Amino acid sequence: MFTFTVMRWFIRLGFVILFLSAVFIFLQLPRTDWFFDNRKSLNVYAWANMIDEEKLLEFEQMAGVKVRISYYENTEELLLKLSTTKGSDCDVILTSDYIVPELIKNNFVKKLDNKQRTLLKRISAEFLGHYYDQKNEYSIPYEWAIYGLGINKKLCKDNYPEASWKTIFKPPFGYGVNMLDEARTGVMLAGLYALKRNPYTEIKKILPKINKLLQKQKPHVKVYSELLADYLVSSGNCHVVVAPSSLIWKVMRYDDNVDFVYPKEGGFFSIDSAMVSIDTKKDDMIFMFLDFLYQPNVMLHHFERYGIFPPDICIFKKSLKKWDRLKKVMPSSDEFKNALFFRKVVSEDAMNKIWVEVMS
Amino acid sequence: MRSIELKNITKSFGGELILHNFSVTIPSGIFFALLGPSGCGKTTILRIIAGLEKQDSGSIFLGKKNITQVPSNERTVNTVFQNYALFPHMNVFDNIAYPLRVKKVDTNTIEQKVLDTLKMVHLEQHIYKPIQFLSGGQQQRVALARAIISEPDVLLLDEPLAALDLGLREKMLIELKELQCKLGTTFVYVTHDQSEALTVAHQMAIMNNNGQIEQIGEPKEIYEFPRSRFVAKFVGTTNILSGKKIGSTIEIEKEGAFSLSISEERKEDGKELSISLRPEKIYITKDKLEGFSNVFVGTVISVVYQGRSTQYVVKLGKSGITVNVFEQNEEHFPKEVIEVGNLVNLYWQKENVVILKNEKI
Amino acid sequence: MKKSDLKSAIKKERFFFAMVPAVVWQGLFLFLPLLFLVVISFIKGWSYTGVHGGFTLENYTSLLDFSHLRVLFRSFFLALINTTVCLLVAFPVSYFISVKSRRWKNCLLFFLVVPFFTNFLVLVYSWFFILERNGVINKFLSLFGLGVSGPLLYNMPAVLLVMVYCYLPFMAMPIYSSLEKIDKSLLEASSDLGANFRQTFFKVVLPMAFSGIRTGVFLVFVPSFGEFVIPTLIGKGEPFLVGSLVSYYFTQSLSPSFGAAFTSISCVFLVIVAFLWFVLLKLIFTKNLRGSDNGKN
Amino acid sequence: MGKIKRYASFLFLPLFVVFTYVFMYVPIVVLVVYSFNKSSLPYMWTSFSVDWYRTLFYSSAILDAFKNSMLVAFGAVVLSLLMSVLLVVGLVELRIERLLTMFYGTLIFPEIVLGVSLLSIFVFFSVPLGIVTLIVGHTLFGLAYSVPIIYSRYKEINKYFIEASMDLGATPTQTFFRITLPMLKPALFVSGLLVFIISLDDFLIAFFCSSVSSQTLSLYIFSMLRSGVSPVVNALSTIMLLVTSVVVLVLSSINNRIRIF
Repeated sequence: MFTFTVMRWFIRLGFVILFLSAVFIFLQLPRTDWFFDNRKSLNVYAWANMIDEEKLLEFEQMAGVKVRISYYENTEELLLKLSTTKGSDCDVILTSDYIVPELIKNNFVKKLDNKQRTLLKRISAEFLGHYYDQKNEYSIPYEWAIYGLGINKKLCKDNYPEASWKTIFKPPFGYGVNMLDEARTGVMLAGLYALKRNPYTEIKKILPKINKLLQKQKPHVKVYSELLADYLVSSGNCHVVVAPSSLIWKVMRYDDNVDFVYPKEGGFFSIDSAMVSIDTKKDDMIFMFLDFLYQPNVMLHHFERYGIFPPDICIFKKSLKKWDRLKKVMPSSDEFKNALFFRKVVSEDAMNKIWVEVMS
Repeated sequence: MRSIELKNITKSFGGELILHNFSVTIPSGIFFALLGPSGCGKTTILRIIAGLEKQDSGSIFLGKKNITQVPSNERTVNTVFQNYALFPHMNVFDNIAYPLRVKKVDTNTIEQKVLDTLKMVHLEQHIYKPIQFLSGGQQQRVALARAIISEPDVLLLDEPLAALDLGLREKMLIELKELQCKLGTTFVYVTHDQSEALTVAHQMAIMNNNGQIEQIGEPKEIYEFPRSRFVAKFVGTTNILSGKKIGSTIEIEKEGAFSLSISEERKEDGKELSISLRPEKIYITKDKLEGFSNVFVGTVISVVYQGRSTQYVVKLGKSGITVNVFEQNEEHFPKEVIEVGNLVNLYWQKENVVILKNEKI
Repeated sequence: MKKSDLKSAIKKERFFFAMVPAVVWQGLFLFLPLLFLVVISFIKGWSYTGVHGGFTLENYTSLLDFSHLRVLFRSFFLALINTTVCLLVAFPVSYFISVKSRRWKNCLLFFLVVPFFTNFLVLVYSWFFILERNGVINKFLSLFGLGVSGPLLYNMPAVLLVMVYCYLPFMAMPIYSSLEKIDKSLLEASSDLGANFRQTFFKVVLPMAFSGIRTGVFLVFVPSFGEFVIPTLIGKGEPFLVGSLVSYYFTQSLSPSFGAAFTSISCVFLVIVAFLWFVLLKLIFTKNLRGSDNGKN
Repeated sequence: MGKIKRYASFLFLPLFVVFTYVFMYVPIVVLVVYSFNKSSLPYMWTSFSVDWYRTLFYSSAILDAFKNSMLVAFGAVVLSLLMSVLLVVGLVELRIERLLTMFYGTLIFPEIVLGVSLLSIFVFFSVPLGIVTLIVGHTLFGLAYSVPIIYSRYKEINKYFIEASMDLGATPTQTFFRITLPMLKPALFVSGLLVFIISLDDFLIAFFCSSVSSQTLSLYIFSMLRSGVSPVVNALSTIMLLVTSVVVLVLSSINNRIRIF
């Protein structure tokens, strides 16, 4: 009787273990090759609306390669998802500047090979050699913008706002503004406004002040959203918005009411770059793809279609003839020089604390 | 076609003893009826034979084979359930073919056999009908056909006609009996309706409320010679009278006014005895007649016309003992009209009196 | 001989085998993750990429400040208001469908069930066209020269409105099902207007609907407490609720141990609320019973 | 006066119901109408067109999202039905039906809590997020819905049918496949549909547990909504509404046999 019960429990345990291993295999399915046939395809991580599907189709037909683009919502999501797969299910990553150091640190990306580096020649000097990848060993700039102020002229005609971040923090009476909806950008912006100079080193000391500043700003903020800024300013929901120049340009093309200025304290640069995943073995295919993306006509197409500012000033300047108002978003060389980055200089926890206090 | 033998079956549900040392032998090839009041455990016996219920102790033999440990699906015993348990998601054909299909018989054979069986139960024209569209009687036939198609050694019928109306029930009874003759399978028929059992059975067993068999025998034997008060009362209607035996008479009650002669002479003088007297064995009249060994005088207290017969309840003298009497309505207009309040004579022969086993109730 | 023994032993366990997958699944993907969440809420600086500190209560203590509590209570009151409004709207509607609608019943029921099963985001999305600056309401108002300059979005009332809209079917369905079980002839017998109606309503309808109301309150309150989609899309950070904060900690700020601690606190809060609700119900229920007894006497 | 009051109370309930239904359906109707708008500016009606539906069918992102959603939904349906049937049979036959309560617990927690807890454990054990993890999450929800339905139906199946089948010579396995399973069919069908719809509806689990390569329709709509309003989403929403309506029609046609609502 005793042996029988022992056997019985062995059998039961065995089955549970069997099922557990089946579940384990099921969970690991995506790692196997047959689940995703990867050989003739490129997996790209990108923000939404970064690459036109028509152009993609063109490339696919030309190169005979299937390109699968995976869009992400924010860079943290990208980081999180990369860390679960260890970068194994993607080949090309198109992402923002401030996340690049982390991708490099965590070994999610590898250095560009020589062939890929030739593409850097097509990029204007303004976009190269920045803090996140000073020698551009890993990244090729793909898109840029500088944060400034979008203004609804019609709504602000009586009291045209100052070209300063003050407009956002202490707007003229009755003005509604938007505000960036991330801790990192919000805090940095407030830091610049508080110090009136490059805040990278001193920002940690003035965190309480930033906190107060953001709290005080809150009643004026109609919407915490960066993505909707173009819509908010053109529809008149907000008088003034903080937004990247490329986003405001999208509506400026159609809507004469919208204006754009760079604040005198300096704007914030944002550069999205292309990088190569650590695990990929499809370097040639990646080169083909990037080569295609950085062709002047493709860059021009993306600029005209989606308002993606190409990292080649020449292409940008050529369009000035076509659109007169493009001048407004075209930074001067000083403005290029003055532009800061939304770098991660404040610790995550401190930023969170401020942000949660402000938002709640 | 084999006999069944149950030996010392004990079964209890939730601490309540249903069957205790129950034993019975059912000879092969006969129509056997198990008759008993509801809740007496007769269905349990059937389910134990079918293997749907496991007995606590005891053994079962099918022919000479001990099937105590054989699971239900391997016993060559099929059941017709009280509620038929026809599979609602199958039509007539599929239902009937089910036992053959699960035995993986080839399709042609199945078709042939189903057709044959359907013919046997007169359902040829409903072969592909869904079960829901059949009447009660037709469903009954399907259940029957399904149970006999695999030619079981024993067919168990668990009150199969309970849900049918009277006319249909009688018709089905006759058909069942014919079917049994044709097939020669052992039928075990469980019912609480004594008339059904009397009609169809070659042999019947009467079970009492304690789950024990009171009497086993041919229907006529059981009806005419019930051994106990329980059997006498349960099978048919009867008058039970008790009294002290003195010689070849029994003195009913203390008054001594009524003594009744019996044919048996056992030496049980002075003992309290019960007798059973079937109402139809009594002749009721206002006249005085000769040639009967017993005659009682009483007052009619109720007359119930029942079509085939008329039931009289007669009170004997002052004692308060009442006697049921059935009289065949032989004529449209009987010569003698008996009404409530009339003084009547009751006559019967002493051979018709059955002395019951002594029991204290 | 031994092999067949094993075989029959395995065969005997087939029902155990049958239940294993679902039970293991539930344990592995419901209970284990929840437990895991509690565990990481006690670990200092736990993050996805694997920085592990030791045991700490810091995650909790640092969360017990004014701003977090404010979020918690704001969510609670929003969920409470939402639940109440849903109940007040859903009850008459389900009563009407189940008792009074007659031949329109199937039609009304169908149109009640469709939003119930419709993708939540589609429902939320549909409100953009109503509440936008150029949306239906503003256009309608501008016909009368009452144009509102801004959008009706991005504020607490809009969030609440959309929440009521989205959760209404979740309240109405269970109440309807419970009302369906009432013997209709009983209600038909009593006239609608007299005191008779009031009696049947309080003695028959309400007690019968009680289980439905309980389910409905549960189905509405719990998800609206943790609501994430509507404040994110309709409110854009206004009001800032539990769902937004949890999502912020887990996906944006990448400090899951704070998130885990906050989630645990919220769950405990929810449990306390549920307990209080249960006690309240019991109180009302017993009081009602006593009240009706008095009435009889 | 009394008469007016009577009319008022007589009319109040129907009017209230009409108002509620208007409230429920105005947004949906507007949404559907604008899906046929030619203009890409969402709030200006220009003229009728079905261009956006065409765009919808040519958009590879939407088709991918659709494919993913279907894959996940089917996976969740198959897994949760399979497991619930096995579970119900196992629990009932082993007479440990108490264990069923652990399956009612899923819905007690706000979905977001389950989402983040699944996310943390997946990431911790470096389970690649994607279709598979989505199926896992949705199956969890599927179990919470299908287990009670299948359980109550299984209890409803008269034990006689199973006994009859055994009595007629079928082995337990044969009985399961030929009797139990077919008789569970309506319950399976209903809970399958429910799980399917729930999987399609789900946003929060998808938000936390899917990877970039496995966007579902819900996620797609969400990401579109974050950056404004697009008529393509209107077209997509209209189609999803249509699908839902058809499913509800099917459900209500068998509602008499198995009460779902």
